[in-house]
Amino acid sequence: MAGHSDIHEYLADFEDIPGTRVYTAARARKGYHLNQFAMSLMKPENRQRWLADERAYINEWPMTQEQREAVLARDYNRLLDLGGNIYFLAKVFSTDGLSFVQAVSTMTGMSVEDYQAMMVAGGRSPEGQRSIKGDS
Amino acid sequence: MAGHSDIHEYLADFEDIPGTRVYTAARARKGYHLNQFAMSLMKPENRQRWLADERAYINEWPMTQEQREAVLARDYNRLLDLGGNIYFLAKVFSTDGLSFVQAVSTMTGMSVEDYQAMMVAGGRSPEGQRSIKGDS
Amino acid sequence: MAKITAGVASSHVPLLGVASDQGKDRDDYFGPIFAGYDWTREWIAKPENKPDVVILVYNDHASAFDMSIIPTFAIGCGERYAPADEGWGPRKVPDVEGHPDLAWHIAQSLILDEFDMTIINEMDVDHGLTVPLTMMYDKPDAWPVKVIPLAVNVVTYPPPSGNRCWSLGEAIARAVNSFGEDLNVQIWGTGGMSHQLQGQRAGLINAEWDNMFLDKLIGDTQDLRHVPHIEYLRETGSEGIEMVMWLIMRGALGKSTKCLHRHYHVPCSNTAIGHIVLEPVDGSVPPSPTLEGNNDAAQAAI
Amino acid sequence: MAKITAGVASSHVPLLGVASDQGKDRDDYFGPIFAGYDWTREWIAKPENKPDVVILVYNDHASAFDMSIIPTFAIGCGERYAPADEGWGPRKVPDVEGHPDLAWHIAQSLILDEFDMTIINEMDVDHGLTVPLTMMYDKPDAWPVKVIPLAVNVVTYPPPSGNRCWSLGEAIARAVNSFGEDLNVQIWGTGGMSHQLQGQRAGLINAEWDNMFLDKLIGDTQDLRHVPHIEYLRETGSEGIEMVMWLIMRGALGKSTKCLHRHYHVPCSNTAIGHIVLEPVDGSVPPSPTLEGNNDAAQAAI
Ligand SMILES: [Fe+3]
Ligand SMILES: [Fe+3]
Repeated sequence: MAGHSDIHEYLADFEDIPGTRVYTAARARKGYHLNQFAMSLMKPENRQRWLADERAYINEWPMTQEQREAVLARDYNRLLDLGGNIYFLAKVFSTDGLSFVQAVSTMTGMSVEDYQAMMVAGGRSPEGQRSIKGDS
Repeated sequence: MAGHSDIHEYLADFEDIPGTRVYTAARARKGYHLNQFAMSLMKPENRQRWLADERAYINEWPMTQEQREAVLARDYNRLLDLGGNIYFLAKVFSTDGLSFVQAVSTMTGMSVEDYQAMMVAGGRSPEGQRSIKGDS
Repeated sequence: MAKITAGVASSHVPLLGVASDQGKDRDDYFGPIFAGYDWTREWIAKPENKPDVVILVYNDHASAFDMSIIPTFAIGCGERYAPADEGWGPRKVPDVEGHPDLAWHIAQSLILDEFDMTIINEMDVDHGLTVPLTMMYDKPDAWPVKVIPLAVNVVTYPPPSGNRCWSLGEAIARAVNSFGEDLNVQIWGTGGMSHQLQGQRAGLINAEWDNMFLDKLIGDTQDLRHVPHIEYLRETGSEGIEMVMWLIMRGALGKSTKCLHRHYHVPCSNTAIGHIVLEPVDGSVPPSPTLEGNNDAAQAAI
Repeated sequence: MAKITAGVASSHVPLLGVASDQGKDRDDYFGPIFAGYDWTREWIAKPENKPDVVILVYNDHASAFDMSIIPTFAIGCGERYAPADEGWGPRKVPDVEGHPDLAWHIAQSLILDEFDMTIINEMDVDHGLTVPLTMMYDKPDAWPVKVIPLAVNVVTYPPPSGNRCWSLGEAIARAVNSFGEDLNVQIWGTGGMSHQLQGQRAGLINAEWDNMFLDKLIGDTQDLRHVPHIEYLRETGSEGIEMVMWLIMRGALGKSTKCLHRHYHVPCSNTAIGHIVLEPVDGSVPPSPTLEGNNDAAQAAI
């Protein structure tokens, strides 16, 4: 199997996309309990307990303290770095009553108004956003 | 796709084996709640409730009355006809404290002693047991 | 005999469900999006087009499946499915009625065809499945079609390759063709088009690439089979990968297709909306290559 | 580099677990069965043979999976697994420790190779997995090996074909070969041999067929790929179908094998016990045929 190109090369490419964390096994493992915590907010009784005392509720989950603080701060970029997946994290911001646009815009460094204006104008161009190495 | 041989032919063959019910989709659908009931006996608290009052416990499950009576009678051949699967039904006879040999022998029309003697002597021969049509 | 008569693709942005549920679907923002579905709503209501069953290819967004179990391809063989609670209560839309006879037939056929399906009998269905129903049928008291959910993992990497998705579509067509009952079956591919919901690059839209993708669903090219995951990610944002699900739909339509209707709009929330209605021209698919399964040559080899 | 150094097959009759747990494993009934494993216990304890990780192919017997979800191929990527309660309390054997690094590597590689895996992070494991550990390791305080559970559906029809199982084995070998860490990996196939646990035909045993099957695991023949399900059912009883799982083990050993040890005994409970230890002679497997994945030709085609 000379010249064999495998899962390592496949995964390595994913680290070359600007401002993007692809949800690979490495991230899924790191974020396991963080994401399971977020998932628990699909049940109304859990949402109530969470809203009543966020810190008490999150302390029940076997997450790192860093992950807990990032959830409490609603720091979504940080949460992605700590293994969060956006569809799981969506249970957190949905419980806050935020839409995808409101929550997602917080990760871009733009105000929600500027972000929305960018979207209405056709969205973020892929030019210069495709590759870190290739700078294209 | 002329000459196409498909899932229908694949499944039809299974009805040609003497004294055997292959656990196909048709059986899995018929026995769905029967098997889910049996599965519930994996939990000790359910086993206790079941042993305390079998009829009350089984009436909680959305099964046919025929399935319920066959369970209460431990009629395993009947249960196979009604969509039961042996690995699910095993939770019922395990809860009764029966081994696989004890429970399985009840389906053969043999006493457990005769069945065990047959096994020690090398088991049931496949001769004449392979096909209903082919009689081989 | 059952037959796949059409393929439909559509984005499934959750906000479209919200817009419909709150009666905002004809306002300035959503009007142009929903207007692009008017043609389809009229077409699908005509008796000659009305499907009996839709095989609805979608992905679960951390609703039915959490991290404890991640099936690559899961087919719903159950009687019915309730809308999932995604964090703000379940959508107030009808339950989704299944078609267990056809679903089990397809599931069994696919496994003989060497697709390693996960069979699901009980699950809730999220916006990925209910939003396309809304787009096609508006707000009926009951969905006027039975649905076979086909959930694809596009969240945890790797999702299935484009080639695998296309081949699955072909195998679905073989399975439908061998079902005895007369049924008008449609297959829908959902998700996409370009969008990225995460990080500093969120909001990415690539109208040019999206339209190339729509172009290549039409006719007889199979180029899209060979688009690697990294291209979806670079060109269409991290959630653009959902488009691999459209290839299951395309594969099921066979050798060549005709476009009946096409719609593209930016934006809806963070996403480019794409919608296409395709009809098979030559619906033939290759015979099954498997040994256990489906053709004379294979049977002879046993 | 990780490497598959041996393949082991063994029946996994629950009664063997009971015999071991109750100290009856050397009585008149069980003695001859366990005696056939003495060679293996000695062999596997030698430092040069001792595996770091076992990929343990087995089937769940309505323990971790009920009828609500039925994965064809499920791979355990979790940290650990507890013995399941099968109706008389869990076996008092150690928890099973996983190897998430290798398991995720294999899972990801298999999906690129177009196997539609279900990834499992949490589950209990039943006799199908714990009995083979007992047979190979007796009663240690902790299992001296890490285990990657690979659960195959052989309960609800259709199970995967023999050919699909063999091909999965080949893909597992490719995946293990591309794992960076030095690991001695074994693969075990469990279940079988002939047995039927249901109906008037229960107790069926076919020693001749079983021994033909054992013969054909050795050397370079690939005949067993092509045995259809109906043959297992007719010849070896309805539960003999479990033997397709042995083909995953055999496929992973590559082109040709040598037999190091072999054992066959009738009966154990309702079942014929079979056990074989194989070593790859030429462990080469075909390159990945997929586009997204694994070889130069495929990559060039993209
Ligand atoms: Fe989506
Ligand atoms: Fe078994």
